[in-house]
Amino acid sequence: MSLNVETPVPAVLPDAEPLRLIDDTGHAVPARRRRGVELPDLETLKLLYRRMVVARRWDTQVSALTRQGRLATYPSALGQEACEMGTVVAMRESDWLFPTYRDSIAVMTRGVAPGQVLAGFRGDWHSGYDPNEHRTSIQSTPLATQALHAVGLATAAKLKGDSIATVTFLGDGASSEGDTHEAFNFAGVWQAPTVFVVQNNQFAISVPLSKQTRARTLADRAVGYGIPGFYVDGNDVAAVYAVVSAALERARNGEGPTIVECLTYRIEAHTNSDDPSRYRGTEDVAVWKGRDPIERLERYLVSEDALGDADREAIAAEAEELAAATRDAMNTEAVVDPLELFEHVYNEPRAALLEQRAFLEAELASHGEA
Amino acid sequence: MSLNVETPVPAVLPDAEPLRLIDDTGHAVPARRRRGVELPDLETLKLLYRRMVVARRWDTQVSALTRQGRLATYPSALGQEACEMGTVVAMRESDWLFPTYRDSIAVMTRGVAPGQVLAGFRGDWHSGYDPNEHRTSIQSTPLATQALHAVGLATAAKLKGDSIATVTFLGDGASSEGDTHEAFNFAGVWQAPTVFVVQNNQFAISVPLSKQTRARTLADRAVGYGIPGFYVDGNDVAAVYAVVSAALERARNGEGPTIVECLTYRIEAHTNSDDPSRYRGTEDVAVWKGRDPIERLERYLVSEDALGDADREAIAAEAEELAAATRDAMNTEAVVDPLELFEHVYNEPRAALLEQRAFLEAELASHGEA
Amino acid sequence: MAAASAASDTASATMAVTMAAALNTALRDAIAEDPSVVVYGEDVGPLGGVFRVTDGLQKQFGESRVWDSPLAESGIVGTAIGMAMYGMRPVVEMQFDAFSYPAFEQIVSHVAKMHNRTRGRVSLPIVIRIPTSGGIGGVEHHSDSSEAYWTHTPGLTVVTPSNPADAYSMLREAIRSDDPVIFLEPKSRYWSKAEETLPVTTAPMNRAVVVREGTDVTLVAYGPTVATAMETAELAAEEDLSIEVVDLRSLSPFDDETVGASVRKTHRAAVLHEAAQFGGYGAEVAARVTEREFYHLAAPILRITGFDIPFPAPKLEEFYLPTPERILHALSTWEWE
Amino acid sequence: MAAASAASDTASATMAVTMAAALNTALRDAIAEDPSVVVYGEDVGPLGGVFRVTDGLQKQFGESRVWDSPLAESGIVGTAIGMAMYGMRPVVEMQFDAFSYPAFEQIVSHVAKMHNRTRGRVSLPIVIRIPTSGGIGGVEHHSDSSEAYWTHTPGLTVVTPSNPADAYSMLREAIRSDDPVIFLEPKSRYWSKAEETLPVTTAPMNRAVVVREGTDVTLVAYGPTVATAMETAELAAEEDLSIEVVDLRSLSPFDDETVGASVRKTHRAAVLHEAAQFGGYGAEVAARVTEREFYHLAAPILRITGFDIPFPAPKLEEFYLPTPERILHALSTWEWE
Ligand SMILES: Cc1ncc(C[n+]2csc(CCOP(=O)(O)OP(=O)(O)O)c2C)c(N)n1
Ligand SMILES: Cc1ncc(C[n+]2csc(CCOP(=O)(O)OP(=O)(O)O)c2C)c(N)n1
Ligand SMILES: [Mg+2]
Ligand SMILES: [Mg+2]
Repeated sequence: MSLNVETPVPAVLPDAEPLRLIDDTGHAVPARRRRGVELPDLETLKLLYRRMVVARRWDTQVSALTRQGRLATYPSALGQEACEMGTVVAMRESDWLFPTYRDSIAVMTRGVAPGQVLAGFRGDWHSGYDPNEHRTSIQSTPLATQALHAVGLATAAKLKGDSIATVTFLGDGASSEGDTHEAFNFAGVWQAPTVFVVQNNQFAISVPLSKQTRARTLADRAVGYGIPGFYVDGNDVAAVYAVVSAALERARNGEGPTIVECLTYRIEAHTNSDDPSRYRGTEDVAVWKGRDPIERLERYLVSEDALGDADREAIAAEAEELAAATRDAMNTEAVVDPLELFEHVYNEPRAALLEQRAFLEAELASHGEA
Repeated sequence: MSLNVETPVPAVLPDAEPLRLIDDTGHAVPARRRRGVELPDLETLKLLYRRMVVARRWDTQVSALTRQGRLATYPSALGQEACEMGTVVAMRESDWLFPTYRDSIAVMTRGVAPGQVLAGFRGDWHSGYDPNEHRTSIQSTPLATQALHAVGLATAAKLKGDSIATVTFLGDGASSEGDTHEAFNFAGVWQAPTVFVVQNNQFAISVPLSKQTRARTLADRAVGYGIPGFYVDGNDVAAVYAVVSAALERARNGEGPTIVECLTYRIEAHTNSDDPSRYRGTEDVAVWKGRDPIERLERYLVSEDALGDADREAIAAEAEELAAATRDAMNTEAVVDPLELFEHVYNEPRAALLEQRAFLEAELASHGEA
Repeated sequence: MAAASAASDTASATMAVTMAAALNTALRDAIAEDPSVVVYGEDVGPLGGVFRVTDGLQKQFGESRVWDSPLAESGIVGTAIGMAMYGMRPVVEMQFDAFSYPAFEQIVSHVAKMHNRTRGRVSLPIVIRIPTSGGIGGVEHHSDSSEAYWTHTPGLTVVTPSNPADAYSMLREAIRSDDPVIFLEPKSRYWSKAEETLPVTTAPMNRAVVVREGTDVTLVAYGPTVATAMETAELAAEEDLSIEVVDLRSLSPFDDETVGASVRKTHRAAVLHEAAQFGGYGAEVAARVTEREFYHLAAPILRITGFDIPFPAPKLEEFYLPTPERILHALSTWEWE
Repeated sequence: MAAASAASDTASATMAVTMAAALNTALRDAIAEDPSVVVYGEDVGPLGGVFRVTDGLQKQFGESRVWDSPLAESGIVGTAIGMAMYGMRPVVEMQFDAFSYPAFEQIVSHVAKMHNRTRGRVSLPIVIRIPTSGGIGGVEHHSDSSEAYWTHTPGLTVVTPSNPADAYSMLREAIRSDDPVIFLEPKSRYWSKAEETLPVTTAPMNRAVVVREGTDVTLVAYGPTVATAMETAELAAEEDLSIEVVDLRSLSPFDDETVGASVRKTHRAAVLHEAAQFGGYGAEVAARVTEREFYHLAAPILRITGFDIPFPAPKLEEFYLPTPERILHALSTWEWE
């Protein structure tokens, strides 16, 4: 189709070592080991730091509220802030995000109000926000399915001549689904402006990465689709931001899709109802806590005199304000209208559904009387 | 699972040029360009030649019978004899084959009687042979689905400690299906003794390869699964045989799966009901006819004085005999028993089906009277 | 204007139209009229589809409106969802019912539910065309009737035409609909001709139509079985049995009004389909009409359908498909006072 | 012997068993008894399944009998087919109904049809376990009831237990069956306890059972709605309405004999399920029982089911699921002479 533009197809494998711009200890990686990728400027790094700190505070608050029973379930992104923030901060407002249940902090950072992000996990309604308002699709539960939506929307934009890109998050487990393959392949063939951000947090609920793939890296798949693939340290927000920014730039310029694997770790349980002690030791968790994405960047910023007390206070204040707002939102009972059950199944009204609605209305009324 | 054995994972891409042992002109490729792959001995090459000649004669006969209306449909493998015969001749009787609708010549060569192979295409019944008798599964129509069956059977054999391998044929179009990815991935993770033979005949009905993939080759996908991948000249039966034999050997020795892409061309229409003039010119067909797998090997054997008139006559006789047997089989009306419709839906008899059977029986009887 | 011209082109060219040609014209007119309409799938480009329904469309409108996608049904439907979210109206083809199954998750968990889960904020105006059912001697996996899977799925609109005029009119309406539509095309009817001038507008897509009036029995049919019902009615007339034939056209929603009115008149009904009987669409017809019209029914609603077996091989098809004879026999089993 | 010991281990350890524990014991005993039984899927290994049904099995039998597969449902079912062809009896788990949809093609086009298309030469003794339905406040996509998709597919056997004893007995029988079985486990009943000594053998897997005798109305229920039916019968008794409750247990095949006998006694019936009503399993029950017992019915068979909408969010679940009150109300709408 006219979507096919003739550009040379790369046939190179990503490095076996994840790309890192700032190392675990907070030191900038020497230029020669950055593979030509530039370290973002300090202003950008400060913004990324701020977003991560606020996101973590929020994520922790939501987990706490979940333990208190204010939410039905919550999949935490604790420890994955660099993947999430490095990606969304690199996006433009006009770009579209296709998140999963794991990516609430990304959705929130895209501008969706906390109460709206959490409506689904709270059980009020399947989704609480308008995807069009924030160019952020509904958080997807059926694994990998949203990757195809991202490719479709990107292709539509390309056909319309809009220079936007789409981003989809995927997990290491989801990478095993057929839809992931189909999404990579359609994106390659159609040269869709889509960036696939695979958050390899090394677990699919209880199942470790070694049961999902035999390959060195998940990014090794990219070459099989003629798509550039990058293997990135997912706890180094500088690297994630730099690589995703470049990929988005290429996408918007009509240079096609990119697959970015971010190696990270799921610090929390899969969700509050999961019990990790059944399938993993605490040692790994400890090791990965030692590679914390926020501390790492903080050390670097401090060493560069780029983070003063005023900054910290401002950020802490923003974080606390958001946490408070979220507590308030979750502590006020949501009003759910049973009759809304019938409102949105179709655009076109249906007699049978109106009958069923009337039935429920009568039943509710009889309760009222009772 | 215990299926995981710790062997090093390769991270190399296949060559961009397909492996060739005997070139288009029938000359052996110089050793230095064989990438360490040995040319099969003359006896083997003669056997491959014989199988290809017989298979082609048979395929041509079946196409003719189809034009005469003796079969409902027939997907010809004309021009793909090297992929098909190079693969099945490399297999042991104890290995299992998972063929598609395209691979009737392979099924026939595995020992299934012509009439049984063609039962499905003739419309007598969905399948005419016993998969267990010939370790050859039913020809699969739902694309790529059979690849997973091959991985499952291979894994079961591995668990039981039987050193057999499974082979599945796949088309270039089928490679786009999610099931192909899942089959490659399960095979990699479980180190299943399965050889994936991708017959890239460059078309999926009317759709050319360029609409299926953006990658250099389909074999480029292998590295993404930690599986060895080979890109082979699918019209050079020597190369196909050598690579598939080695892959089967590795598989039986517990060294895991292999992906072999055979580059070839579909000379005939997709099936008799297809009209290729709508989507491809005759030039390409002419070019590929010039690369005929049989002529090529014949030249080589002749140049080696390995093919005498006696051989040719014997082979021709075998081919004609088979063609005649096939004509006879297709020219005798098959007796189909309507009541068999209810026999095989379940092992466990069902009252409702017995009622329906009785109903049909009565209906048929009333016809008898009428 | 483009539409008008495109339409009239074909209209002027049209006398006896097959259903395939009517569908082709509907797609042509829709593409010409609305720039957001795109058509893609397997072999829909240069080949024009294995049933030629998209014949000539790529040539006329170019590859950015009509194109061949990679061979992956979940990918086809999944990308259509994203396109629809960006304002496109994708019309995608599944080559046969059985080959829509790889897309089952995308259809059931997303296409059907997106509008509901987003509280009406996201509409998916997608049409999924599926050449359905048997009757053409197709080999294994080429003759399934999948309607019961879709009609049980809230959020989907499921329609099926039985003649060229409806094929044109309903496909145009399906493409204009803001709700996702499963559009089932009875392949045994593709080559059935009728005198038509296109464009044509028939009854609304969501209404059933009484295609033959009768007083003794209501035959409820759809898609491929409408012709069978009409034939049956002809034969029955010779035996002074007056059969009314209702062509459902819309499987979801179900037109209770039209079917109910007919049954209240005839007091007897039977439903026909090719799919297996157990849990088939006919079960819903029988159940709901009985619920609503029980005291108007003189006899149980009968289902004359495929047997509860996988669709048989070509040479056995004739024993599986409902025939007028089988239908008349079934009606004769009722107690007639 | 291994089985005996394994069984008695658990038996001796057992007093009040939950359905989850009964299923776990059934798997343990089956693995111990038959070396060809393997269990795999997502999170069935060290975690023991998200509902703990496979708890401890990998530890006891090792990774070559019980293991975590890659996360891909089509792959899980597709490989199970190959394993079954080589003499294994795979018991695979789909984590929730909605996550069996990626495997739809493998289940419908292969699992269901293999025995038929090979004229009986290849049997697929596969059990596909699916924790089904709602009632536990699951978020989106975690509460579907998929039975109607499977029961409409010839070649599949579909069963669902409603109590711990049946859970044990039916799962053992399903694993022994040479036909593929879709085994639906009502997740809202996983933690319901009953006094049981395992192993136990209850009625054959393909038979329905009258779990409460009554004279005025037959409530046909299965899986999660059996408890609802029993509760309803209790309440009705207070109002001198005598309800007979039939637990179908087997959805395909359907036990016409047991249900027919009950309806011929009560002359009135209603069927319950959580799934949407349109084209739901209740339609088949209503249609076939009406066909067979029409002249025994004093009133139309009612369906008290979910609404024709996607399964709602947790806080709205209570308004969607059939309740005893809703059932009694429905029965009161009948004309009672
Ligand atoms: C198609 C499908 N199958 C199974 C599930 C159940 N499930 C929910 S999350 C999950 C693990 C996903 O792991 P991964 O993709 O790595 O994402 P992560 O949770 O680690 O962010 C599973 C199996 C699902 N949601 N969808
Ligand atoms: C899942 C599925 N989708 C679509 C089809 C219809 N179909 C049959 S053959 C074919 C083309 C397959 O091309 P390829 O895989 O390259 O195999 P070839 O026919 O070239 O041998 C298609 C689309 C099918 N059989 N199965
Ligand atoms: Mg993960
Ligand atoms: Mg091909």
